[in-house]
Amino acid sequence: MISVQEQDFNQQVEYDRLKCKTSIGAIVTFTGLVRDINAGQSVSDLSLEHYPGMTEKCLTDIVEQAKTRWNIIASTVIHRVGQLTISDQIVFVGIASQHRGDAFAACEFIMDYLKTEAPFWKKETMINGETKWVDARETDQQAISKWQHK
Amino acid sequence: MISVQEQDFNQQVEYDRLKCKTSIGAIVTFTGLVRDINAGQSVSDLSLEHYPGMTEKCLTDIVEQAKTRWNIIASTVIHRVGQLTISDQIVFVGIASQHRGDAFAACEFIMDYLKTEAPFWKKETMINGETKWVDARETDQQAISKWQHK
Amino acid sequence: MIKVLFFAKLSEQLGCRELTVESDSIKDCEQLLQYLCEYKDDWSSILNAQSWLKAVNQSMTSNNVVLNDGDEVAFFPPVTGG
Amino acid sequence: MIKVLFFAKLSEQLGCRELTVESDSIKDCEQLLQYLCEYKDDWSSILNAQSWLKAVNQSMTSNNVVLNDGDEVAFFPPVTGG
Repeated sequence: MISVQEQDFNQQVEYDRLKCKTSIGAIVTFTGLVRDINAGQSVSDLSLEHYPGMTEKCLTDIVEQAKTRWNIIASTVIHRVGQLTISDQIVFVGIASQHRGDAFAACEFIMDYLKTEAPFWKKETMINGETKWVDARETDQQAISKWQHK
Repeated sequence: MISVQEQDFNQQVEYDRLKCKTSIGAIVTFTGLVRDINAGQSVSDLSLEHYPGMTEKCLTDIVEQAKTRWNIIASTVIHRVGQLTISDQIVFVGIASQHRGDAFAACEFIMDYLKTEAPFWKKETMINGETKWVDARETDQQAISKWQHK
Repeated sequence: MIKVLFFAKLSEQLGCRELTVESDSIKDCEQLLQYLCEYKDDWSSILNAQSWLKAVNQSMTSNNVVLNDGDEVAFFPPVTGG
Repeated sequence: MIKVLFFAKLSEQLGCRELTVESDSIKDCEQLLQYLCEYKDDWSSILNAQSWLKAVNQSMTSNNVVLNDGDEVAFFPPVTGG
């Protein structure tokens, strides 16, 4: 399941959706939240823009790539767009597999590629009222390299 | 939070407990479930024995080791004991961190060490009524090695 | 006809989110970029100020792709989702 | 006095979960194991059938640890939790 949506999501609902077969032995989930401080500055709000159409296509491609590398029984990717505030849920990636190694690797792989390839852009409003577009992080680009040697 | 318990646990409750500070940007959770088939045989039930006292001590030690290696804001380890059946939740490891790299690594590290060091033993009842103690898996021992070179 | 989209910081700077280019003389991405650089006074300096990413028909590419009628080309900053 | 515990398959095979050993002559784990091998007829073959794990005072160790009065020693198969 892939969804780009404004509304919030519920952990138990998403977990129950992933737990769909009795062959599942491992479920790994990642949830990204709006942090109160980014790059040393106090954040008050966040707005998320995306490229409708390409976003869904890109997330589908990343999940398909993960499926060629690991055994995945069920997967969920949810990314919110629009106006968010501190501690709000931004993104959810959940993987259900027979074994934990596949679930951990696929979940982290999808997040790493989502971070560098999926067309989302964050704009922060600081507590002093200033707004700024978030800069891409070099460490996100580096995170990709670990999947290219395996 | 570390707990060895007979009763089931709830994903939303554990997630909400982990999400305790506005500095948290990433929550990774692992849940282990009773699979319908193990080592090629159809399982009907599972019973889990442990070494009371040592179990809690061992899980505490593993979490402390993880804290020396990664930035962890909150952590939860729950392991059930007693009688379980297919698709029941066995174990939950949840990590809340500022960044996803720490949360993924710490969560997988704790699971890998729990698998090889924490004194739990599984006994399966097959659908034909036969019972047998689960054998330790060589792959679990191998999973440890990736943490020793980092 | 080529549909051109701009996102995030780039669309703010250009003051434009979407544009339709109806020129038969634009055969590839480089020619499109050249056309856009001349579209308004300040667009050249904005488009050359940093290396923007580019997607042709919703797939990211760094190549100079050949363009056909009906193609969709988007320019945007490095992505920051997740 | 040394408290000895057995778990899982090993406790089933020995037919024993817990044992208190009151011998002043047992100074370390090897001597304890020797004592246990002679405790009942079939214990020697069970205890030597495979390499069981060992914990002294709830910490796993493969060393021949020196034992003191009040120590707790456990023997068990490789763990299979999670």
